Amino acid sequence: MTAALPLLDVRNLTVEFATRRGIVTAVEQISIAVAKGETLGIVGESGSGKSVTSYAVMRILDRAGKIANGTVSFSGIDIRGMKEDEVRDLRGREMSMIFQNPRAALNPIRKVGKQIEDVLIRHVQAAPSDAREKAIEILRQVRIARPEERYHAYPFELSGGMCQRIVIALALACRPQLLIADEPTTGLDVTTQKAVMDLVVELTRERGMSTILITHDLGLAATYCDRVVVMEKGKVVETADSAIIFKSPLHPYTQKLMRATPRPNATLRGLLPEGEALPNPIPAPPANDDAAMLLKVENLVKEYPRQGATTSVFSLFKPKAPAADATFRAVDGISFEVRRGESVGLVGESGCGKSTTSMMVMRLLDPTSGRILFNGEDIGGTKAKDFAGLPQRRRIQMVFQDPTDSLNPRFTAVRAIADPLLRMGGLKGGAAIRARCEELARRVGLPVDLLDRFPHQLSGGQKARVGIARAIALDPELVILDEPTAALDVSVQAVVLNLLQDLKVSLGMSYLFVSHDLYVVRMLCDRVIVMKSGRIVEEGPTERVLAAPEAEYTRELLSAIPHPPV
Amino acid sequence: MNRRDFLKTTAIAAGAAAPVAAPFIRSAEAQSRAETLLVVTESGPNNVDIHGVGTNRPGYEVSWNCYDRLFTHGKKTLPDGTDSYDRDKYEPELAESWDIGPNSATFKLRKNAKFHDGTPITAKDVKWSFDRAVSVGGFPTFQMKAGSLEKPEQFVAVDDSTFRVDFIRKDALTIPDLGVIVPCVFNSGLVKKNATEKDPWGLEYTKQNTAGGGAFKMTKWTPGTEVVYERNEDWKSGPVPKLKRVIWRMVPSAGNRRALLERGDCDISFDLPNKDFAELRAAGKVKVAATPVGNGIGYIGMNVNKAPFDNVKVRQAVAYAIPYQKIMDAVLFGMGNPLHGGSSNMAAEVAWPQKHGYTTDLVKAKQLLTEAGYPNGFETTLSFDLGFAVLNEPMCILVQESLGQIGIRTTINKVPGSNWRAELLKKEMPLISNFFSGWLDYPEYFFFWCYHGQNAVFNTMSYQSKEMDALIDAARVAAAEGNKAAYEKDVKAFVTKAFEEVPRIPVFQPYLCVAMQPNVSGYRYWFHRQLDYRTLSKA
Amino acid sequence: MLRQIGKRLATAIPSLIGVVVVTFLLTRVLPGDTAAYFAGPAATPQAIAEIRAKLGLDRSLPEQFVSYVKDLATGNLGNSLSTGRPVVTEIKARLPASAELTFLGLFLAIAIAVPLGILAAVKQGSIIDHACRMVATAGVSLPVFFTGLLLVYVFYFLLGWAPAPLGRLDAFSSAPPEVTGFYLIDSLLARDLETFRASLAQLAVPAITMAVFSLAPIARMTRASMLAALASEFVRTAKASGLTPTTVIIRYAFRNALLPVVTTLGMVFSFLLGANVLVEKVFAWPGIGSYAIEALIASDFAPVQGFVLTMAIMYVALNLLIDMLYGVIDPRVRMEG
Amino acid sequence: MSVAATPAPAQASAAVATLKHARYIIGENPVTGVAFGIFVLLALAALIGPFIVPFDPLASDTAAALNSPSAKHWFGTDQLGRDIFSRVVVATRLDLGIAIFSVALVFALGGLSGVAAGYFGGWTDRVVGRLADTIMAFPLFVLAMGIVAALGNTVTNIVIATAIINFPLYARVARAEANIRRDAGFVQAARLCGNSEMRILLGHILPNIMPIMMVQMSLTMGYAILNAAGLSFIGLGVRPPTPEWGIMVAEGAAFIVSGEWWIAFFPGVTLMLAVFCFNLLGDGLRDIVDPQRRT
Repeated sequence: MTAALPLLDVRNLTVEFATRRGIVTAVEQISIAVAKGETLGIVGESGSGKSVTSYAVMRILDRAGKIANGTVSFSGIDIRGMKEDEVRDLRGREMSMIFQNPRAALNPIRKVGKQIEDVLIRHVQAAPSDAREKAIEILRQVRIARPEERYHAYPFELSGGMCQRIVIALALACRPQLLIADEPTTGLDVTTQKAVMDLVVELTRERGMSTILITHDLGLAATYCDRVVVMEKGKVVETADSAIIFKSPLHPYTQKLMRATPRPNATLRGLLPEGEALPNPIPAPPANDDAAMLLKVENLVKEYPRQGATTSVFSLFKPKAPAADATFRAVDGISFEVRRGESVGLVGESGCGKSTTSMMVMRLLDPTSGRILFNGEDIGGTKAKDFAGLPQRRRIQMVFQDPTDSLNPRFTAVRAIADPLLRMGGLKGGAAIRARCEELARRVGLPVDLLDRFPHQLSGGQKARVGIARAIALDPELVILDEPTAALDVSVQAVVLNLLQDLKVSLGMSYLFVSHDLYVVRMLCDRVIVMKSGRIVEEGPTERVLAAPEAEYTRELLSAIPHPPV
Repeated sequence: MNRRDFLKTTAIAAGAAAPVAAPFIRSAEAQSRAETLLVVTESGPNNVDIHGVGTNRPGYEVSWNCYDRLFTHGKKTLPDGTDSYDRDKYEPELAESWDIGPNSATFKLRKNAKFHDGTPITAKDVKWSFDRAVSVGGFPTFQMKAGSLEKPEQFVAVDDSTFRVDFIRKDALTIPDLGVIVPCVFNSGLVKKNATEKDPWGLEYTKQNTAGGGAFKMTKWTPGTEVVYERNEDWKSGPVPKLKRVIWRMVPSAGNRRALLERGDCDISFDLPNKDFAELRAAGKVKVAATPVGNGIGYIGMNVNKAPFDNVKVRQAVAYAIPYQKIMDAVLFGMGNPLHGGSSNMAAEVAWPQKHGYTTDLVKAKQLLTEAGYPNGFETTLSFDLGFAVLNEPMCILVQESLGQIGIRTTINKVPGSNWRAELLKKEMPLISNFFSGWLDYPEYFFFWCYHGQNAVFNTMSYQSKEMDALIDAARVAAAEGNKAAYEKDVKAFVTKAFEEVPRIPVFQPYLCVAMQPNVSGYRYWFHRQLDYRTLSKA
Repeated sequence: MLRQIGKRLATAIPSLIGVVVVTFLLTRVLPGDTAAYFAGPAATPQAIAEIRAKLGLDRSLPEQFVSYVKDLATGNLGNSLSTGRPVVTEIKARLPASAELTFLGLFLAIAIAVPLGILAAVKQGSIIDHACRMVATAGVSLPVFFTGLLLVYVFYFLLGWAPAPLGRLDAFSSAPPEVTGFYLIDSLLARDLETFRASLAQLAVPAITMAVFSLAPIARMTRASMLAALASEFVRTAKASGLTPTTVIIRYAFRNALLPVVTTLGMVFSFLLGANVLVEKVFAWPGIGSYAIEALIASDFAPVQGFVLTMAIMYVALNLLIDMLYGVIDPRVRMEG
Repeated sequence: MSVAATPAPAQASAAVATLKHARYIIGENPVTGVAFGIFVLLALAALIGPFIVPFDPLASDTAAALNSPSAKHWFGTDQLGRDIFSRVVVATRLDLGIAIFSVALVFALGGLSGVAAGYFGGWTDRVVGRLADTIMAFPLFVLAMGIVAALGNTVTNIVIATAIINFPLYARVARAEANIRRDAGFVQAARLCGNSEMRILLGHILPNIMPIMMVQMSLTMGYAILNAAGLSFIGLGVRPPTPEWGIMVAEGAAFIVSGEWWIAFFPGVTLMLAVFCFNLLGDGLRDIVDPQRRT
């Protein structure tokens, strides 16, 4: 791009980790250059080595990792050959880094202002006497309102977005030349994500800094980067200007990744790599009462006590009801319905009450008030802990957000799938259950020979399949999908979404699909419900809501989602 | 690295310790050190009044040294060169002289004797003290009774310096009983001042304070830790003690007490394990005095009211199964006189304790057991006082092992010291290992409490025999009447009977051992088995 | 803050009630017959019955309990039967000795174990790490009385470095004028360096014995929580900001690792109070532990009850202190209150 | 019951994998390897010790009393001439027995009630919490002393006392671990599968906190032995002549100053090795039983 000396020049970098199974090469012979003032995106799925690369550049690999080969030069200085205390001088002053999960990235028991001061004083950007003043100034620069007050705040008192601003402030305090942002917005809501990214771009532009944006999100890279490096399994597979790479990706992996990323007008089948399209499933015979109401929720409310309000010393002796003002409503009187064979999307940002709603419908949580009618029967009246004994239990099942967390670490895959069959399946004998488990495994595309593995021996996609097999084991009528792909890489997500869609068609189930991603919802759902602060702000057929959102909030959500050029 | 840190810390601590490890080099203290005796023992007093409820042995020591009695005992030198009190020789203490008649004894008190607070000691105080001893109940009253001292009317304060004891019956033990710890003289004015309606004898006060006129004053007492005495400079009832101060520290660990002795950090100690005494004596670095305890035996007792020990053959079988020599070697380390291996069970002399005719003979034991109808033995429990575990435990293990060889299977039951007395009183333990000694060194005294059918607590076997009772009573009468021939015949007869019927098997007569630094002299053995500081001195 | 303390104290009340009841019952189940013990060697059954009545032991358990609680309410812990003194007086006189020993032991343990734990965590997996683990574990592997006797044997008997194990001061020194009851502090207040050194010398070996016993749990917890803290993202951020290792380890990692360590201290303290009993016996220490053992063996209820109650109160107080320390260390805890 | 769904070969392969993993852990961490070696020795001594010792551990021989270690008596003899080596070996069974039974008991009492407290919360939690607090407020060793003194000094009562004083530790750990997992995904999933609360507690939560409980158990096994030794020191240990390490150390301690070091030394070293080994195994064990750290 430019003949001038790149700010950062990584050549033939190889990073190895000493693990229990011997040496593992995390990054192999990669070369990356970042020019002054440039924003470079490093894109890849988990395990591609993108974060390791950045740690190697900063020389903050953990004990087990080491740079086995290659050079890293920063402004022409060889970082690999530097002494530890010399690199330490560079870190924070010349190049700095921001991480995902901003709250965890801050010392939880130190005032944020002090944390900024630590860096300023360390790099002699401020003397102890004027450090405070400078710290407040920096807080102001990252758009933190009332910086004098926030100086004294602890991370737990601030929102996620606010914490990320503090992390940015830390990183930029000493005006470094290079900023490495490692998944800076993962875990943040889309609207917050946009605000944070815009801030980063503005601050770096105005200071003429170079930026490396490490992300799994092609949309984010496309929106904010000048150039993009695509990594797969520790290797760089393609490097190109972002305008070019999204238009005409050359490498098959880049193409696959591009296809798998949900876009405003993608189809489910379109997410899959070319040539891997699945045959369409045979639809289940339509039930007699085809359009009958399956689930009807009326005026559902869930109240929680505010934190710290009820811990009475003598609660052992006289448990008392929390006062009215000591509660807040996570779900504030919502009503909706799901028809037989229908998929309904439940969309909103974190804390909007969508998960609470799903848990109540799932009968894992007792509502404060309201009715949940399933097949016309009110199932909301039965206590959650007693619901396991009711016949309706097998009719409503769920696929969880985190496939790892939702599998008992001490159960093999087959044992996990067999669990509902053993409890409620009415099947007798190990052989019959085994046979049914194998059938289910084939149905969800899980190789039968993996059935005897423990969760930690399975990949994320495989675990997701086990979770799905377990959910459909009893032929439920309603399956709640709670962000079933949020923890998965995009290419895996594409496959799983297709699988879910096929299962729905062939088994004739209804889905209540909980998600934060409107584009994903669009592909899978007939109708969509948008929630905010425990209430429904908009509801309607998916196409209509996405094409012509009525609520201001829906519009905001839609516009905040970054996506690669269509 | 961390190890080095640790050692460094230790070294610093030890370095800090070094200058004070030998505090006596400080010259200012050298003088007082020479006149101060540092005593260490396992436990200390729980009550400094011998009349109190449940006063323990260390408490006797305080009473002995801080209170005066009418008279004391003279000294004799034992064959091994150690000094001992002389049972038969009385010497003046508070009384300058006395006159013993057929119906009473009259004592002339010193005129210049004063209590610690300066009040003169009068016959009224003596009377009040003796009245108290026979009235408060419990141990002191019992002890007085043993010498036929039973009623306050027996004690008469004739004038300020004349005191008379009237006899209610002829009893050879009356005068000896006036020389034990119990009939000590209290400052009646001081105690009465501190008495209450509920506590007319002022026991609560004297429990923690001494109110006497003895050779030493107790100046400090921290229970379980320390007792400090100062010499009573005005003591008139004997030569002023050489020691100015006595510090008595409690060191519960026997190993540490021995270490203190060996390193010269304490002057005297007397309750070490026998093994330590034997070794200390052999090493010669410290002096060890070992004196057989008069009228005392370590024994195995059997409950004659309970099968199978109600069968005399079973008892004899047990007596033949005791591993006497092993006990002498491995438990007593020679610090005791064996009581087995006499020529026969016929009493050989007019003395107690003496040797019986049993030896370790398992064949005979087995045979007796078979004759008794227990060819396959039986199961029982062997109990001992945990407070004396050093001696009891190895002894019981040896007994258990040996009994096992003739088919008597025993379970060892350790009874905490606090429960021992209560357990004895219940008289339900089938088989015990125990020790008893009488202050008054007369055979009939021992037998009266231990074999007599009145079944006192010390008759731990519940042994009852009319013949035995008759013999003991006859011996007491003979002694009082001075009928020597009858007395000797009776004593021999009851000893023989005790050996034949063997409700308790005498195993050994223990030594009272005291270890002291070579510069400590003047140690004297006393029947109460505690220290008398008055005769001790440091060079 | 005051309200928080009050609240915390209130939560301790049920435990204290539990302690009182359990101790009461336990002491009554003890097999010893107190009356027989105090009746002396030659008592008759009537004499024992008299004493039993005098001690109130002939009344029913509930009656005894009620009168015990009544006494407690007036701050009267009863009188020790064996020494005749009020238990309160005894405990007041002896508590400083035990407290001085226990706190010095705990302090030593912290001073050694915390750096060890940090070192082991920083050098995780190295020889140093293993060595720290071995040393700390070895300390806790010996019965505490045995460690004590061994140390006495080596440092007093063989080497002569330590003074004779004769309690808080050697027989010929006199205690400093009492202010706090802690000889170390009192002697300094009295500017009596000689006594200070003497009492420190007496304290050294027993305190080391206690410390050795409590190294392992503290070191283990420090290491574990330091490892967690060092692996945390904020430490990575701090490193990426170029902060020096000292700042990262102490100000970032260790400050955060302190919380679980402080929690462990509460538990270690409870263990030390127990171990204290044995150590006092070994070193002829005039504390309340040895007092309690003697009382327990003599079936002397009042001191045992008083001792346990005192210990329970100390434990509650220490935990309160720890809770307050929590607030100082962690602002999140402070805010919840 | 549920195992029926899993065919045998899978179990076997899992077992092989566990063994392999154990070998790996030991290979990587020599300290754990050493601890494991000691444990095997101790277990062996406990199993076959009484059959292989050269002397009857109870037989006295006063002619050979207080002999220092020799070819005949490897660890010397005690006051009554009993062979210390034989006594130490034979005592292994009793000491490990005390350790294992007290740990099993406290696991049953504290572990289960802690899991229930953490999982159910509410009054179960409050009752268990109060109970743990109350026990914790006692000076623990004194409580053990009191229990043994009150109930009598039998092995059973020592086991019970040790279990009771460890109750709070187990209850707290189990409570905390169960509490973290009460709303975990797999627990929710188990509810959906129709598992009753009890089954979730015992079948899903308990197995998952076992690794942490195992660590705790290993640590407290050592503590149980120390506790028994402490009780022996004040005369509340097991009855003579039964050989037990703690009582041998306690009795032998009196002989140190007089130079018969071996009487306390060998039982002491064995006791120390045992406690040491349990402590170190605790750390190693966590790595072996925790499948999440296996890959």
